[in-house]
Amino acid sequence: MGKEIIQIKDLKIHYPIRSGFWNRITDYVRAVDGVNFSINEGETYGLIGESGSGKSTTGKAIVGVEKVTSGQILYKGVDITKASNRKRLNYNKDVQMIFQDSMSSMNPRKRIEDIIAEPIRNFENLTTDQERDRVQELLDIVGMPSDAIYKFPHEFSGGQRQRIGVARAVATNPKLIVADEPTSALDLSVQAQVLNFMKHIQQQYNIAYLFISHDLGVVKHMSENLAIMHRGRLVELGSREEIYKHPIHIYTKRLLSAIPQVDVENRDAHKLQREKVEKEFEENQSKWYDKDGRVFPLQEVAPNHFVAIPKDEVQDAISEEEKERD
Amino acid sequence: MWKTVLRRLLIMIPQLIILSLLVFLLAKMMPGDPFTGSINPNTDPKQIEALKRAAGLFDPWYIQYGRWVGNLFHGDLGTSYIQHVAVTSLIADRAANTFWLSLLTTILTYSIAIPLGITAGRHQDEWQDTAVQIFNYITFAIPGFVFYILGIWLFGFTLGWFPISGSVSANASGFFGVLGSRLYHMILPAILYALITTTGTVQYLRTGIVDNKVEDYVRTARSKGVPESVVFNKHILRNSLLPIAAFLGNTITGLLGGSMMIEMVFSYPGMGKLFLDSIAQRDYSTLTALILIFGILTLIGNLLSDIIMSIIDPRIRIQ
Amino acid sequence: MADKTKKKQANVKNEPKASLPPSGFRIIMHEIVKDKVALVAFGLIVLILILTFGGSLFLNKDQVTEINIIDSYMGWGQGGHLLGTDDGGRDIFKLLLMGGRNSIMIGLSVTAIIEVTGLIVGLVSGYYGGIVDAIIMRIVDFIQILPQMPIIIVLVTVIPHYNAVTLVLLISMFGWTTTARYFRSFILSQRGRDYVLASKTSGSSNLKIMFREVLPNITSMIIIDVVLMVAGNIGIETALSFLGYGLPITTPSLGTLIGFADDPVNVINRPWLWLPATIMLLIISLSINYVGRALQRAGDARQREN
Amino acid sequence: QSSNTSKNDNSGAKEASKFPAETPKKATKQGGTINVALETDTPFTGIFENGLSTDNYDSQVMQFGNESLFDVTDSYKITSNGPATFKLDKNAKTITITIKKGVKWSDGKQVVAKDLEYPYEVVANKAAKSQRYTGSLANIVGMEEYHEGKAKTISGLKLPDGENGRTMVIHFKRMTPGMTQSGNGYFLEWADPYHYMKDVPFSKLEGSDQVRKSPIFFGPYKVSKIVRGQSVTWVPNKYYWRGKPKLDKIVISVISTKSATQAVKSHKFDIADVVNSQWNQVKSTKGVDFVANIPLSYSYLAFKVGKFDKNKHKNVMNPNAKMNNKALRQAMAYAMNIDEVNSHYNHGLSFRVKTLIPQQFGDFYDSSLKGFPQNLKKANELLDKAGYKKKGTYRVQPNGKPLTIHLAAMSGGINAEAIMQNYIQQWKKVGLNVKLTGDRLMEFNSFYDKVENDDPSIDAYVAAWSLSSEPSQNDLYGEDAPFNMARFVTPENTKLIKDMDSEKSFDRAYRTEVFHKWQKYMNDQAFVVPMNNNYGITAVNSKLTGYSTKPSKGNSVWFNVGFAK
Amino acid sequence: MEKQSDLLLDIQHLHTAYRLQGKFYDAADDVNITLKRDKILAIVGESGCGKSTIASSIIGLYDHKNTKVTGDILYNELNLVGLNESLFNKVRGDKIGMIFQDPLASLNPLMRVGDQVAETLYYHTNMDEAARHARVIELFNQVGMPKPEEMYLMYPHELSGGLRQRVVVAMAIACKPEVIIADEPTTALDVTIQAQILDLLEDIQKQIHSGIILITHDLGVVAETADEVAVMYAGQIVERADVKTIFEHPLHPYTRSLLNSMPQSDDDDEDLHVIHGTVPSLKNMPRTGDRFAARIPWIPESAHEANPVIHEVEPGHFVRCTCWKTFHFENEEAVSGE
Ligand SMILES: Nc1ncnc2c1ncn2[C@@H]1O[C@H](COP(=O)(O)OP(=O)(O)OP(=O)(O)O)[C@@H](O)[C@H]1O
Ligand SMILES: Nc1ncnc2c1ncn2[C@@H]1O[C@H](COP(=O)(O)OP(=O)(O)OP(=O)(O)O)[C@@H](O)[C@H]1O
Ligand SMILES: [Mg+2]
Ligand SMILES: [Mg+2]
Repeated sequence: MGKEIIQIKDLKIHYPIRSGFWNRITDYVRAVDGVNFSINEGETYGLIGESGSGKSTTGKAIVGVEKVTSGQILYKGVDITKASNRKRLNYNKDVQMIFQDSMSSMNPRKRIEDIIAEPIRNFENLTTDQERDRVQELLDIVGMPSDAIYKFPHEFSGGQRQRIGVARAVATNPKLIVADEPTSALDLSVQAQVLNFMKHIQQQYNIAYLFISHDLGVVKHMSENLAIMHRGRLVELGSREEIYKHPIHIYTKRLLSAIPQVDVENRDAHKLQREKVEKEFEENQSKWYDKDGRVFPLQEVAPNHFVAIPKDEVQDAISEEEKERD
Repeated sequence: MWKTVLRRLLIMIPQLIILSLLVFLLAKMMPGDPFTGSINPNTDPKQIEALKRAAGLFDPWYIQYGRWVGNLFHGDLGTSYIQHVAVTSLIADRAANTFWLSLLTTILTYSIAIPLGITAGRHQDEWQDTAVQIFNYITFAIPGFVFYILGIWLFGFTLGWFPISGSVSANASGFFGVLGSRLYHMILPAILYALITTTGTVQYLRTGIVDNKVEDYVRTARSKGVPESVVFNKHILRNSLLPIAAFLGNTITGLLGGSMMIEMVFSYPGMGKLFLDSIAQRDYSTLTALILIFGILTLIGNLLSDIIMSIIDPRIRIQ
Repeated sequence: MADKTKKKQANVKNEPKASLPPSGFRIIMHEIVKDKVALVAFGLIVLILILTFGGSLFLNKDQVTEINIIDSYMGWGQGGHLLGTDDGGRDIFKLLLMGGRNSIMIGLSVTAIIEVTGLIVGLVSGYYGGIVDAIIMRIVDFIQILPQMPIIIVLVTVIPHYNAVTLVLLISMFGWTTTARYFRSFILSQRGRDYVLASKTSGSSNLKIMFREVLPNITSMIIIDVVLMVAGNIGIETALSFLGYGLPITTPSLGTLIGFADDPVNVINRPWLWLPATIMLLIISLSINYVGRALQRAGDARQREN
Repeated sequence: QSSNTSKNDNSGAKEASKFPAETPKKATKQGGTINVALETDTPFTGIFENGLSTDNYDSQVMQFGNESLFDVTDSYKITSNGPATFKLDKNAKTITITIKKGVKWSDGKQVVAKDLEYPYEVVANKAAKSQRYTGSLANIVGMEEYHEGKAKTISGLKLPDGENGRTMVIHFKRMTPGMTQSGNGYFLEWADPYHYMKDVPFSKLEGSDQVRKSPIFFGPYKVSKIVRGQSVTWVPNKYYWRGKPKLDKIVISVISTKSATQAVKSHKFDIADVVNSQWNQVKSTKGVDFVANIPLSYSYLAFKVGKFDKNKHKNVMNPNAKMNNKALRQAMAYAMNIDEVNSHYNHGLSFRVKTLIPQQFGDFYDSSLKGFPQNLKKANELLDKAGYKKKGTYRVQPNGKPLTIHLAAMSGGINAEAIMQNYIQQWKKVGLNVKLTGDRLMEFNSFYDKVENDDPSIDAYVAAWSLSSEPSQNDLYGEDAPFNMARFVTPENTKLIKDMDSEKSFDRAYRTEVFHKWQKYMNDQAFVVPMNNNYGITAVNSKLTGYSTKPSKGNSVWFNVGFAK
Repeated sequence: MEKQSDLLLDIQHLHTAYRLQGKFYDAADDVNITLKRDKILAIVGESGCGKSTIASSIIGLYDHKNTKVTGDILYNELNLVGLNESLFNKVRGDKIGMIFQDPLASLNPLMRVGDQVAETLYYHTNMDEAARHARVIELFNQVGMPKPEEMYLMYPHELSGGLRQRVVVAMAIACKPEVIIADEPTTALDVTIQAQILDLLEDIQKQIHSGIILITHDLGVVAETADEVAVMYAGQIVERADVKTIFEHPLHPYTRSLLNSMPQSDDDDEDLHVIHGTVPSLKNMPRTGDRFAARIPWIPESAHEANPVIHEVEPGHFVRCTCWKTFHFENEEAVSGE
C-alpha cells in the first residue's frame, strides 16, 4: 500500500433549502454529510452508491469546484478547500477530473487541440510548438489519430470523446483523477475501451483514481479499495475483496444483490437472495440507521474494512465476519 | 400558496414606493403645468397664479410628493386639474371602459389565435402553417395604427357598420340598451386590436405544439390506444397552452395599459386615452396616478401569471 | 517521435478544413442558402441595404428635407416625383431612402446597445449567480414593472434636444432587461454544463471562462436574437410617431413617413405618403424574420446535436 | 416669387363672402333629430356652468341651452333684444340689467335678479376656484372685498326689486368705452339658477350634480342625458321664452379631430366642422351646406425683447435684446411667404392678417395698412441698411457677432412642421439663420412654459390669440399685461393703449382714431407681426335651415334651427 | 391455455426504413422473431442496432411520412403492418402494452398519474369512472406502490424515479395485455430500483400470462430475466436462442465479443475485450456481406458468407452467417473448426 495522496476529513456539503414566509433558509440538503476516506498514490479508489447519495458532490469538492460547508481535504498536508491554497499549489495541475457526459464536458465550440491544451496553457509555460507536440503525444497515448487535433467534439463517437476527456485529464501529469461515472453513458464495448485506457494510463503514470460509479461491476473491475455511500455518508469502506466477499452493512448487501449476474443457472436463487436482503433492509432500518435515518459513524471490523454500525455492535460484526470467512 | 402571494404583495411595496417617486419626479420634470397656456380673454394671469399657489404647485417637490403620498394612503389620488373631479372617479370610469374592451379583446385574441396556432402547429411546414405564418408576420410588421385607421375608415365610415367614437351611444337607454350599445362600440376596436395582438399567442402556441408533438409522453398516450384527436387536444394542446397561460396575467393587465392607440383612433374613453390626454394637458395628478396604476398592473400581472401557472402546471411552485 | 509528430502536423495543416465549426458564419450562410424563402429574404435585405445606404450616399440631407411648398402633396409620379411628395413638397422616394437608412441605423443602434448591455448583464448575473444575480435581477425586475411607453413619452417631452440619438437611448433604456433575462437563462443552463467545470479544473479564470468558453456557445442565440430584434426595432419609432412623439421631419425615418397615416385623410387620399414606407418596413421585417427563422433552425439543429 | 404679393392684395375679409354665413332660409317644419359633431381629441370636461368651465368644448356642448343674457349686433355691440335688457349710465357709473318677464329656467321658474347676481359670487368666491376672476371684474364696487373674503356680499351689485325681482344694477369704480361691447369682461353675461344651486357649497360646486349631471338653463333646449365626456342629448325646453324650438332632439357627441373629414363625408353628423387643410377632400360633398365665419383670432410672429418683472408686475424691455432692432423684425416679416403658404395648404381658407385689429371690429380696423406682404428685396435692403452684413450664407449682427435666431413654434395641424420649415428657408434666403428652439416644434405646454417664462432659448415665437369681442388691447399688449409675451414696452404704445380705454374713447370716432394710430404704430415697430386668420367652416346638412354663424343670430340660432319643410 | 394462442407475435421479414434526405434506409432489415405466451424475449445489442425500431414497428408508433414498414407482424393472425389507425388503437394499450425508458418524460406532466393510468381503461373497457378508479388502485397495489389512494392524486414530478416507472408499468398492464414491450425499462434507474422493476415485471407476467419483449443493452439484465434472447447488430438479428444457450454457448462473434467486454471476470487485471470500431450509422451501414465483418478484421473475408443468412445450428438456436465457425478472439490462437 502506497502513500496517501489525499485525505478527506469529515467533509460536509450542505445546500440550503429556502422556504417559509421570508424565504429564509429553513433546512439543508445534506448532500455530503461527514465523509472520511483517503486515497493512496497510484491506486483506484471506488466510490459507489445510489443516485443522489452525494458521490458527484464529493468528487467535485475534491477537484475544488464545489464549495465545502465544513471539513477538510488535505493534499500534501494542505487543506485545499480554500481557494487560495489551491491556487498556491497549482492544485488542479495535480488533480483533474473526467466527466460522465463527454459531450457536455467539452466546449462544442473548441477544437480538440484547444480542449486538451487548456490545462497545459494554464499550468505550464510551453511554446506553441511544444504545446502541440504535447497534445499530439496525449492523443497518441489515448489512441486517437493525430488529425483529431483539428476536429470538434461532435465529430467523434462517445467512446472517442471520452478518450479525449482522458487525454485532457492527464495533460498536466496529474497525481489524482476524479472520474465521475466515466463510462455510464457508453455502450458495453465502448466502455471496455475506455476502461482499458484508463488502466493503461494509470500504470504508465502512476495516477490515482477516484472512480465514481453506480455500476458495481465496473468498480470491481477497476478499483482496489472502495467506499459505499448512502445518504451523504459512507456505509462501508474497505478493500475490494472485503467488500465484495464479506459485505456487512445491509445497504452494501442490498446494492450487491441488485447487480444483475450473468449466471443463468442460478438466477432464481439470486432473486430469492435479493428478496431476502430487501426484506431485511426494509425491516431492520433501526439496526442500520440511527433514529434520524442517518448512517452511523464507521467502525473498523477488520483490517482495511470499516462499516457504519453502532459501536456496541462492532464485536458482533467482527465475529460474524470471521465466521463468514471460514 | 396564499402566504407566498402575500409575500409577493409585500415585496411590491418598496417597488411601488420607488416607482411612485420616480413617476412623480418625471411628471414634475415635464414643462408646463395644468394652467399653462390658459390664455384667453376671460382669464387673468394673476388669478391663474393665485390658483396655482392654492393648488400647491409652487411648493418644493418633496412637499408636493409628501402631500401626494399622504393622500394616497387615504385612497385619494388627488383631483384632476383638468377634469376637476377626483382622479379616482375619473380613472374608475375609464378603467371600466378599458377593462371591458380589454376583456373582449382578450377573448377575441384567443379565439382567433388558438385555432390559428393549432392549425399551424398541427400542420407544421404545410401550407396551412405557411398561411398562418404569413398572416402572423404581416400583423407583426405593419404598425397597428395603420390597421386601426384602415379599419375605422372601412367599417366605421364607409360601410357604417360600427360606431366610430365613444364607448356608448347617446341614445342608448335601459340596461340592455346601454349594454348593447357598449358592446356595439367595442366590437370594431376589439377585433382590430385582437388581430394585432394575436401574433405572439399564435407563435407561442405553434412552437409549443411543434415541441410537444415529439415529447415522450405523447408517444405514451398513443401507445395506450388513445385516439389521435384526443392525444392532440388532451395531451399536446394542454401542454402547449402553458406558455400562453403564463402570459395570461400580463396580457390582461398589459391590454389595460397598452390600448393607447386603439383608444386614440376610436376616441374611446379609456385609460390609454386618458393617459395621453393627461400628458398633453399636464394633468399631473391624473398622470402620476395612471403611471402608478400601470406599474401596479404590471406587478399584479406578473403575480397573476405566476399564480395561474402554479395552478395549471403542477410542477411550478410559486415563490 | 518528435519528428514523426511534426510530419503529421504538416499533413494535418494541409488538410482541407472539411470539418469547420458547426457555428459561425458558414453555417448561417449554409442554412440561408438551403432555405429558398430565406434566400429570397436575404436577397431583399441586401437589396434594401444597398438602396437605402447606397442611395443615401448620393443624397444631401438638407436638400432632401428642404421645403418646397409649390410641390406639396403631389401624387405618384407627378412632377417627376416617383412616389410623390409630402406636405412640404419633399420627394417621398428620397425620404424613403434616407428614412430607411435612418430607421435601419436606429434599429441597429438600439439592438447593439440592448444586446451588449443585456449580454454583459446576463453573463455576469447568470455566471456568478448568488447575491450578484439576486441584486441584478431585482433591478431588472424593477425596470420591467415600469410602464415603458408612458415613461418614454414623458421623457420625450422632457428632454431638450430630441433626436435620433436620444430616441435610441430612450428605447434602449428599457429594452436591455429582456435581453439580460434571456441571456441569463442561457448562461444558467450553460453554467451547469460540465465543460465549465472542466475549464475550472483546468485552471481557467472566471473571466476567461465567461468570455472565452461560455460566450462562444451562445453565439448562435445571440445572432438569432440580434436578427429578430433588429426586425422589431426598425419600426420602433412608428408607434411614437403615431402618438405624436416621433422624430422631427428633418430626420426622415420610416416612422415619420408611416406616421403620416395617423390622419385618415392621408390614409385614404394620399397613400403615397405612408404606403411605400409601410411596405418597406413590412419587407424588411418579413425578410429579417425569415432569415432569423432559418438561423433559429440552424441553431436548433445544433442544439439537438449537442 | 414676389409676384404673388400683389395678386393677393385684396383684403382677406373680402373673400369671406365666398361662403355664406347662414344656411339658405327655408320654411321650417317641427320635429326631427340632429347629430352634432364635437371635434376634439380629448373628452369634454363637462362643467356646465359658465364661471367654472375652463374648457372651450364645454361651452360648445352647452350652446343649445346656455343662452346669453344679451343679444348682440354683428359687431358685438350689446342690444336689449335678448333675454335681458341692458342700460349703461356713464355718469352714474352703473349698468342696469333687467331680465325679461317670461324668461324661464327649464324647470319652469322665472329667471330672477338673484340669478343674475349669483354668477358673480361663484366667480369671485375663492372656494369655487374659478379661473374667470379678473382685474376687470374687480372694477365692480365691493368685488375685491368679496373676493378677499372681507365682505359677505358684493356691495356694488344692487337688486332694487329684491332677489325675486328682475333687475340688477352694477356699480363700477370706473367706466370704460368697451363696456357696451359683449365680451368686455367688466361684467358677466350669464345667469345661474340660484334656486337650484344654492344648497351646494362653493367648494363643491364644480363637482356637483347641478353642474355636472343635470344642469338647467333657460335656452331653447334642456339636457336630457349626459354621457360623461362623450355626448349630451338635448330636448326642447317647453318654457323657452322665444317660443317652441323646432327639433325634437339634438345629440352632440365627441369625435376625434382626425375623423372630422370622414364625419362630414359620411353624413353621420348633421353639423360638423371642417378642418381647413382638408377642404379639398370635403368640398364636393353632396347634401351639405357650408357656412363660414371668421373667428376673432389671428396667429402672429412675436419677438422677445424683454422680460416680465414678477416683482413690479410689469414688462421690462431690454434695449440690448437681439431682436430689439426694428429693421431686423421688419425684414423677417417681409421675408415670410404667408400668402403662398395659405394658398397651398389651406386652399384659400386662411388669409394673411394685416393688422392686429381684426376686420370684424368694423371701423376700428385700419384698412389702409398693408401689413407685410412678402418682399425679399425690401427685407434685404432693410438688413443691409441696418448693418447686418452677410458673411457666407448668413448675416452677422451689426456688432460683428454671428446671428442665430431661435424660433419657438407649436406643433399642431398636420402641415405645421412643413410650414415652419418653409419660413425658416425664407429667412435663409435673406441671410437670416433661424433655428427651431429644441430643434423641433414644441408641444403646447412646453411652448407656453418657455414663452410665458421668458426662456432665453427663445428669440421669436409664433403663436395665436383668440380675442375678446371687445377690442381693447390692454390685456394683450399693455405694459403690465403678462400676456404681452414679447415684453415690448414703449411710451407710445402705453399711451395709445391707455387712450383706447379712456373716458374720451366713449366717443367712438376718437376711439377709432386711437385704434388706427395704434395699428400703424405696431405695424411700423413690428414687435408683433400678424400672420393669419382662418375661416371657420361648418358643414350643415342641407335639409336643415336656420343655422347661422352671424354674431347677431348667435343667441337665438338653436331656436331657429330646424328641418326644412 | 390453448396451444395455438401460445404464439403471440410472429414477426416475419420485417423491414423498417427511415427516410433520410429523401431516401429510405432499412434500420430493421429482415427481422424474424416470435414471442410466446409466458415468455420474456430479450433483444440486445449496442446503441443504434435497431432495437427500438422493432418496438415502434410492432406498436405502430412511427412517423408514417418518413418511415416505411414492410413484412408481417402477426398478432393472433392480425397483421399489424399497415393496420388502420382506429383498429390499431383498439390493439394498442389493450392487447399490447408498452413501457418506455424514461419514466419522467413518458408521463404527461400536467395529469395526475392515476388519471393517466385510468385513461387506458377508458378507451378499452366499459368500466365507469368508479370502476376505473378502483382498478387503478388495484393496479397500483399490484405494482407495489405504497399508499395507492394517495399516489393516484400525485403528479409525475412528485414521484421518485422508481415509483414513476411503476406507474408506467401499471399503465402498460392495465388491460392485461397479451404482449408487453419494454424498451430499456430500467436504463434510467438505479441498480436497486432496476432489480425491483425487473422482478416486478416477472411477477406481473406470471399473473397475467403475457409475453414480454424486453429491450436492453445490459447483458446482466438479460441473464437475470429473459427466456429467449435475440442479439441484434446493425439492423439484423445475428443470434437467437434461449437464454442459457446464449450465455453458455454463444456462437456469433458479436455475441461472444459483447460477453467478453463485460467487466465481470474476477481476473480484473486483464484488459477487457474491446470490439473494434463502432456500429455503423444508418446511412453507412453495409448492405451486403457480413455487417459485423468490419469489426473483426482479423477474420479472413472468406470465413464470412457472401450474403449471410440465419442458420438453425441446433433446434431453437439461430445464428447468422457461418463465420462463427472460424471465429477466435484477436489475441487467441485460431481454433480451427468448432
Ligand atoms: N446545487 C445543488 N443545490 C441543491 N441540491 C443539490 C445541488 N447539487 C446536488 N444537490 C443534491 O445533493 C444530493 C447529492 O447529489 P450528487 O449529484 O452528489 O449525487 P450522486 O451520488 O452523484 O447521484 P447520481 O448518481 O445521480 O449522479 C442530491 O440529493 C442532489 O439533489
Ligand atoms: N425516426 C428516425 N429517423 C431516422 N433514423 C432513425 C430514426 N429512428 C432511429 N433511426 C436510426 O435507426 C438506427 C436504429 O435506431 P434505434 O433507435 O432503433 O436503435 P436502438 O437499438 O434502439 O438504440 P439505443 O440503444 O440507442 O436506443 C440508428 O442508426 C438511428 O440513428
Ligand atoms: Mg453524480
Ligand atoms: Mg432505443
